Amino acid sequence: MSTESVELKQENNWKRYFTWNTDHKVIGVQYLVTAFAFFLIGGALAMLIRTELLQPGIDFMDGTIYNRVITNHGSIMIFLWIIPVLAGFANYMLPLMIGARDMAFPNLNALSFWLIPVGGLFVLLSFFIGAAETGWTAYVPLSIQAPDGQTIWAIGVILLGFSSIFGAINFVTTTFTMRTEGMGFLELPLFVWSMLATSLLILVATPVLTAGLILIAMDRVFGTIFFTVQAGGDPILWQNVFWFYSHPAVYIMILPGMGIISEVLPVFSRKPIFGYIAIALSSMAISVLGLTVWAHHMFTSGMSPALRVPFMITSMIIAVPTGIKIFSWLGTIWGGKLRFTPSMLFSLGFISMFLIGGITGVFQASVPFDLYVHDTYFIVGHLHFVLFGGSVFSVFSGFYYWFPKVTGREMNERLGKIQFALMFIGANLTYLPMFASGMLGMPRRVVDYAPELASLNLLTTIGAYILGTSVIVFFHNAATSWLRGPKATSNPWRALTLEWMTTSPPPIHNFEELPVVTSGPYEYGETPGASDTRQTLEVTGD
Amino acid sequence: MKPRNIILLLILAVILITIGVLVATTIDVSAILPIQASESAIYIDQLFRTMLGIAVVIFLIVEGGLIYAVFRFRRKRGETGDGAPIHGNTLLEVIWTLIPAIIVIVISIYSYQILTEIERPGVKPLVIEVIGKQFAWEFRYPDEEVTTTSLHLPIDREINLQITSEDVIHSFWVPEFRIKRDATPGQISELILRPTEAGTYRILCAELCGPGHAAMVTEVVIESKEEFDDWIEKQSNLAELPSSSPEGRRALFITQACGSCHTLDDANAVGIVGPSLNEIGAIAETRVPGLDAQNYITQSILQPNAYIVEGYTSNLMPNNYGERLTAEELQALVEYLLEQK
Amino acid sequence: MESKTTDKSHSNLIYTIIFILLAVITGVEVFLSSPILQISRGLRNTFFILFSLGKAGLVAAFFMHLRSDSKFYTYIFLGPVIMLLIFAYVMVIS
Amino acid sequence: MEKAMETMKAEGSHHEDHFRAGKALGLDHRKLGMWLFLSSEVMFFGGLLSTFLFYKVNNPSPSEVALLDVVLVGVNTFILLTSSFTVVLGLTAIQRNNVQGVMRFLGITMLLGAVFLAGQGYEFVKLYYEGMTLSSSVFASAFFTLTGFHGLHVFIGLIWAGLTIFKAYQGQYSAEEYGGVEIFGLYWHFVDIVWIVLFTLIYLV
Repeated sequence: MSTESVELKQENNWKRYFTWNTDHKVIGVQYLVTAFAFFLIGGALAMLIRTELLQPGIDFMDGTIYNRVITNHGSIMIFLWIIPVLAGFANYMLPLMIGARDMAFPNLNALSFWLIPVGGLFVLLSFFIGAAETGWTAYVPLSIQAPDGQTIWAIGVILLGFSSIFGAINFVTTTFTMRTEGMGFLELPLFVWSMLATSLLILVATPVLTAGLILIAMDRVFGTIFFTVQAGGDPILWQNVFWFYSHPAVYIMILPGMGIISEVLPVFSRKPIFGYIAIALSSMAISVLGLTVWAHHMFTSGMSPALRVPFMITSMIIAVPTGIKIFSWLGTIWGGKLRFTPSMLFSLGFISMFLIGGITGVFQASVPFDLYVHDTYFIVGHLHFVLFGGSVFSVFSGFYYWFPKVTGREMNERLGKIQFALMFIGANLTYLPMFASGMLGMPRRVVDYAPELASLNLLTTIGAYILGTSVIVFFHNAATSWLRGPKATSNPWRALTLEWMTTSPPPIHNFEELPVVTSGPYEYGETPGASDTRQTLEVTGD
Repeated sequence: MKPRNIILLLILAVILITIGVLVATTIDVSAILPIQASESAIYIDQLFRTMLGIAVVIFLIVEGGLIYAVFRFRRKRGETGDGAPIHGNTLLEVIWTLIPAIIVIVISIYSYQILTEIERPGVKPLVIEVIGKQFAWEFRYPDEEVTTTSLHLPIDREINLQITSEDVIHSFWVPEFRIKRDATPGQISELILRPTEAGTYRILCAELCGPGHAAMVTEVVIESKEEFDDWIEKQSNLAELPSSSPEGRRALFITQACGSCHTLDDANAVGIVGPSLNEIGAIAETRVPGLDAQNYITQSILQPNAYIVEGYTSNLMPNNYGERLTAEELQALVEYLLEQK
Repeated sequence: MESKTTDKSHSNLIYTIIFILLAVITGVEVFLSSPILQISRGLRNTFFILFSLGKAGLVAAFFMHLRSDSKFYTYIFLGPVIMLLIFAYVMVIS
Repeated sequence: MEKAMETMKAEGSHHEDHFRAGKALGLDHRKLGMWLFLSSEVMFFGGLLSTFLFYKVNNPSPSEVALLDVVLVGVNTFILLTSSFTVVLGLTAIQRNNVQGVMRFLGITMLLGAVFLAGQGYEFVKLYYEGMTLSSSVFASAFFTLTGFHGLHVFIGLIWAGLTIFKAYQGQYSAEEYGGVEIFGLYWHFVDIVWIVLFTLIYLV
């Protein structure tokens, strides 16, 4: 008990969050806080974009500034918000969920985190030094003729790539070698499965982007001529390299989210997950298939026509494992005893919005229709339904779900529900009109658009402002709850996964003694109140 | 399952399928679609409606199920028990794996058919070269040796666009044709289409190509064979006109492609990258104190960045007209612009 | 480390044999590449590819102990190699 | 990257056994981590290699291919293979608790690696004076980038070998604890494998 209190004293020392700390829980918090900071920046940029597009005509940003803004909005939201924030959850929760005392390589873990502020700094610097202004896709030759900021941006993204590669190595190794007694692969929580799938994807895809960015940097700095068309350089080459990473990146950003949903739904439905193996395997299927679809971003480029059909088919097939997940989630809540905490609401919101993103994804996989909507606002709508309605909703779901465990305090549910309502309405109002404006002739990344699209864009901008408001509500809620929210018990949701089988927040080495797993992670309803009996069962088991 | 439930299920299925069929066939979705100006548009809209029909059914099933569950299975006050310990149902899981699989395979096959339809090479097509450059489109009719800044197409004729770029990647897109194709430097990509609806439509650039991306807009005019022939006739004559005559000076303005970035009614130019040149003759001297109209226009042509009109971006206009134009051509061009009052 | 249990499978004798093999193959490759020989390009290239795969395989299997270690390492290593083949193929033909 | 690997090697020893209860699948976490890292390295070189092949096929530059000196590079290849051989000799040495042996053999490895780099440097300079430069053709760009980054990996390997020798000198390795040597070996052999492939695809095919 005395050791406990000592550890708690260390727990409360906030300074360690600014040091090279190897405790995965500290690193997890560092990840989360940093990512949310970048979320604010990226969001602010989004507000700028929508304000410029509020009405036709060039209002307060000229083409150059606008391109810088969208480039940084994209880069920040992808490389510095969604990917790190999900890695943050994994850092904090994965060892707890498998009953480990830390990650396999604590120092490497710290390195992966500290690469993020550094890389982020580079990306932000690119804003001020001659700026990257080619969109986050950095298509050549545009990105070769762009100002110096492009090089700095590339260096930043390379560093962030290393961060996620090292993180992935850590997650896989930890999951393979550090599971507690009785934690077989079929007892793994689905979030861990999804992190496994994600990590394998990162390991295979990210290095290719690194290589590609090195080519661009070499061209810009050392005078190589990979992308000098006159000398026989080929712009399509970059598109292949870029999308080989950047399409899987979408699954890197959504799979952990799906994992979070699969944790939250059973807990608040008081029902076992429906089709555990199907969900686990579909994650794996998505990550394997996800590596074979990249060229569907190049249907309108001059790529060899014969290649488009196989890539269309693989892209379409991705819909099958995705569908399995969605239906399994429906099966999970079906006949349950649903409790609508903010976390649960965001999970349900995830399903309903991700569905739209998924369906429109199938639309675009079809080559002829893609010839129509490619690089239009239809795509912008689709990708925001997936990445905002999907990933970001899952992040908030996970945040409300795990906040008590991480901080030892409860969040304000009422504010949470207000945030959800605002965010759900705002997101749909923002992104639904985009499908129409795209089909009616609004290309992507334009600072100005045809007058007849004014009303649709007005709707979108209003929705964006509502979204902005909801984010403010969230930060208020998080801050106040963290400072003076009511103390949380060790297992406020009566969940069965191992992270709840220890104190909130957990002690330095996570468990007084390592739990022994005797049953699956979602055994709700087995025996009345199984959730209550299990905890004791766990700890005494050792 | 109870027979009653089976019947309910069947009724539900019938309703959903009817909705789907209606969406795919009769319900009017033109609100979110531009008019169909080419054959490809007709095919792609068919495909879209079919997919939309299927999508609506799936959407209704999932969202409907979600909403039903939310209301039907909400936890009662003070209830602490768990739901039924159901871990899965092999039959169900097989069903919801197979049905989507079949659907996407069908869509793939259908898409493939549509693709071959819209990309079937035409017989003796009219070949036009399309060149994208920051930030304008240029069109060359090789047979007639005509170069223009707006695309004119004869209706109901096989067209074969040879698309390429001078600098960075652009993308040639006419929403009314549905299809688009990237203009990639160093390679020529082919776009096959068959205009079916006379009219004037916008040509947009769909690939981010720099600060002027949004303004890289020009028009495509679809007209009857006769109108088209007259137009091409007129264009090919322009080149011969002497720059002493007013027509010759206008011709110079057109052949130098000034119109791809500037609006000028007299030369029916519609460019919006740079400031409009209507009445330039009148306002020229008001622009820079100490520069009279003549010198201002000359400077604006030779050193475009010396003075940027309010609301426009610098470094968009090529600054090499000094080399491109002969002295008398420059002279004639300035004269022509001075006439625009 | 579990590799201790399988020490016999990597004794210096085996290492030496493998090394000599590698050296010999490399020599043969250099010899084949000399233009004096009148071998058709295609045939020669197939030989080269096979040789290099063989060499890489030998190093991985014996020097890196994939032969004696858990098959898991082999899978982890081969997965990306397969992806790489697909990627390179698509890239070159597109 | 090299630093990361260092930290990875460092870890294991710091953890008491109860830290990793349930050594599932009988995998050693350091070796697993290293293999995962190598698998992503495969894709890194894969990106550069595909670029090279793409240009080799689509923009061949026969005049520059003719400049490449197969014999010189063949010798260099042999040197790198030998350095791999000495690494495994070093491993068996430490497995037999022979600290002097592992230091000696890794020393030879460093030496050979350095010779390889020198050879590559010589090749680059020679090509440069024969007019094959970073910007003389896309083929040349790809060639120098690909071989250059392999050279960088060899260089990192040299530093790592040095650190491993130093650790051995400090007596951190023994017949029971030789993970560090084995992990370094994996990296070095991988760099060797990459070169085997590059040698074939760049110089022979």
